[in-house]
Amino acid sequence: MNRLGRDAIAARVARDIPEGAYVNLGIGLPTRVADFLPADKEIVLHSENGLLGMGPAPAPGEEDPDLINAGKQPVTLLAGGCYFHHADSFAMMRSGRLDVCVLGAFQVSAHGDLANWSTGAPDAIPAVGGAMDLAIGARQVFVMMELLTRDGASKLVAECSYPLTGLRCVSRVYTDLGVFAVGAQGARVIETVDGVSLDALRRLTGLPLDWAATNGENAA
Amino acid sequence: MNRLGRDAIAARVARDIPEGAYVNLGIGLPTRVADFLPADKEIVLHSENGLLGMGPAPAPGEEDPDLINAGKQPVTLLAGGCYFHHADSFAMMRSGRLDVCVLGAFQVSAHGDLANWSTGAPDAIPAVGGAMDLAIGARQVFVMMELLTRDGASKLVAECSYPLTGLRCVSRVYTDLGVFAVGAQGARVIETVDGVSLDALRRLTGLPLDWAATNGENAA
Amino acid sequence: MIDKTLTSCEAAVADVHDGATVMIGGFGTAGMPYALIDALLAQGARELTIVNNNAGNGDTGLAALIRHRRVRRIVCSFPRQADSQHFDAAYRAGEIELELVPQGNLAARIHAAGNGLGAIYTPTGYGTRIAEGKETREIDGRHYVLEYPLHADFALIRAHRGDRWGNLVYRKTARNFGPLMAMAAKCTIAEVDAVVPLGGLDPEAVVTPGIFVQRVVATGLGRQEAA
Amino acid sequence: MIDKTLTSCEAAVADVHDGATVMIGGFGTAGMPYALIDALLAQGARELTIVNNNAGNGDTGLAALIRHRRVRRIVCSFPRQADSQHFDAAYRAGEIELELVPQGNLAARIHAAGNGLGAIYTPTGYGTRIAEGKETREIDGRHYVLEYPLHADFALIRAHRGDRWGNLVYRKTARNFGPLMAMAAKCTIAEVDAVVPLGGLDPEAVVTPGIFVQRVVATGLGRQEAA
Repeated sequence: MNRLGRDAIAARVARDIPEGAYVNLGIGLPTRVADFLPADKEIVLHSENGLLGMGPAPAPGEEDPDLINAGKQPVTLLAGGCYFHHADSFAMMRSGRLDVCVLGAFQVSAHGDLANWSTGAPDAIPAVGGAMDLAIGARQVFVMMELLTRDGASKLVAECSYPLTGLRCVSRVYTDLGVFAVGAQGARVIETVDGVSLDALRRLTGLPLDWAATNGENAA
Repeated sequence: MNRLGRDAIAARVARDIPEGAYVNLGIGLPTRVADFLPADKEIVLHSENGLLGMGPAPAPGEEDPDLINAGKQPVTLLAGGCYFHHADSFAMMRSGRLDVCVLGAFQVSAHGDLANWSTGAPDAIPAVGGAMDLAIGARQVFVMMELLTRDGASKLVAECSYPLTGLRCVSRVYTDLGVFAVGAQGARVIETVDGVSLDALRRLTGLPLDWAATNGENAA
Repeated sequence: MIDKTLTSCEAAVADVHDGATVMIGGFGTAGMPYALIDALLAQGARELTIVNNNAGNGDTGLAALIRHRRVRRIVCSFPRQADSQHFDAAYRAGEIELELVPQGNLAARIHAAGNGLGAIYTPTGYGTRIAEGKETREIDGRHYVLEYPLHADFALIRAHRGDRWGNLVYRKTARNFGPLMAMAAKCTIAEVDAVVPLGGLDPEAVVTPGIFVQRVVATGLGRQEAA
Repeated sequence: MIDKTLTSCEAAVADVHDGATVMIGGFGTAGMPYALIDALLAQGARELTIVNNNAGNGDTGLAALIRHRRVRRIVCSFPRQADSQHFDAAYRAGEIELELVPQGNLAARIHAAGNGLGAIYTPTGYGTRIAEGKETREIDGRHYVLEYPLHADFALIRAHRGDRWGNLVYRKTARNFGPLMAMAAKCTIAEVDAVVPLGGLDPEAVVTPGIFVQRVVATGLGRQEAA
């Protein structure tokens, strides 16, 4: 079966982010989406540790320990960007100003519940960071993940078994095998990777999937 | 009977404000206290419309309509002063950072209730401004008023009959006839104006006044 | 390219609908967005709910909106002033509804909306008429009143400088409610003395990040600076 | 004359008592007040409750406090990191108590303390384990969790420049929690790269007004700027 690599998933997510959008890219995999945003469009990246207008990584030797992203990696600031404190930063999410955030996930349910902060393992040290705030704050939450675990279990599920990050907050799921809309109407397929059939996705996820009415619905 | 004029009351209030204090002077009469603060001490004046380090009125012709106090009069900014928005300004009060605020009053009760925003007249247009926030926010609320109304009624009372601004918030009352401590132990006399006896104050107020244990208690 | 600048106040306020809730910046006249208010007056929207600290001064700005009967309801802390004659007349005639809010609660409720909070427990007003009928709670020995956020459809504010991304800086005490209202309104429209090129504002000194601002209009009405 | 500057970090933290609640600024290492934390370590206060976004990185700063068993309880959003080995060990040994708070709620609760609020209804965490046992309420069709303010006895923060009145400006993303913690602590101690003369900070660009700061120490530890 064809599968998209992580960069290809990131590129696919990037295609759905329109010019002028305010976007937060979660730590880890979603950070890669930045590499695929079109250079000729202005898209404003937000980082919850207090900056808007985040630019790419600095040239080697140009790193500034006071200028980092939420993943604590050195970044730069674009012209038009600015700094602010943590309360203002989270106010941007909570008051609905972020158009899109892109998060990784352990599981996403067909109705849009997100589980991405804990696998519930009893000996694990819990850590939540800004995930719960992003999940309920952004106007649209895009999840980016491989559809299956290493053991072949679907991470797109009827109901999450892992501890929840947010309820009914995800609108799109971008995976290595296809793109899904999730929400009140359940999970639907927006597109599949070449050679992957709707039936194959039904079988892999165990969900009663159908095509989304239009590819554009729920898009940013 | 001797009475202090308004400037003399203002000067008396000013004497109780120590160096380094953060102070808000309410609109109207309390504004005059600024004229009597010692020039050789640094006292930081706060104005709730967004400045700390407020300086005196500008020279004629130097007024800036963007630099005003809460009474909407032109003011100046001292070196070390700064500007901020209304939420931060009221956060300074609410989080207990203002050492003293000085307010006018219609009535103050012996246990420190304040009535200074409405006489309750049915046809009056109500206006409260920042008085309620100042009353409950400053560490010490000083009231500055004439002790008697034009009709000879005491404005220092057992219980306020006018609508309250704040409950048990006033600590000192500076008047034309004497200075009073108010609070949990009731009203006590800290000092009287020359020639005014404790008995005279008891008669004028109708309150069972005694001398405060020490002149210094409850001072800033 | 993101470009939030507009060349006319008329265009900036064209979609304010009848019945809209409109926050208007300013404390007294400092920070009052006169050009935007004039445009709103000309535009004609009616039955507005206005949120401002005051209820208009003199004959211009918010006072003119009230005088022309565009305001159904006003939320403010200090309506009664020496020159608030148009509000006074409308209020006494029963033509305008007043919600009186202590100034710090006004700021806190606007800020709560901007912070996406559902409600806040505030100490101000406890035990007074302002709190009558409201839920109260004792927390750690202190009494608080439950107050709800103030949201708006539009905020009209005045700033000093802006750029095409909507970043704003203010001037002296004209800042007052502007940054809070920008956070609380669905559509924030800023009247500025001048638009500067992107990158022309110090990123450490931007007061309102552009994400909170939808439209910027340079009116060239700067006061001292324009002299 | 008001002079909040001190010449040594030792003097600045001398009165931190055993059992104190201490907010420590910084997000990762940006804005971490290393010199103040070193002084606190040397001072020896124990049984501390620490509020920080993380639970220490590497072997220095907050991590060193934990390693030396000075921290009884930590309130943070993201303790688990690649280099949080000292927290991990203490946590697994049952020697440190953890209150996990989503980052936005952490900021909002600190901010609520600074704003003198009694409690806030926040949307974050509704329906998750974080909200278990907490009061919730539906307001205008949205669900909220009741959260209480986070106060502190001391805040140790790092800023870029300060003056003798305590006014502060920060540097880039080292700002993060500093301005909020300064508002929420009874005694705020700021470590700065340099103290400037009064009037040396632009009054329009001061981020933390001096009223929120009790002590300022110039450590000369500025990063890029010191180079």
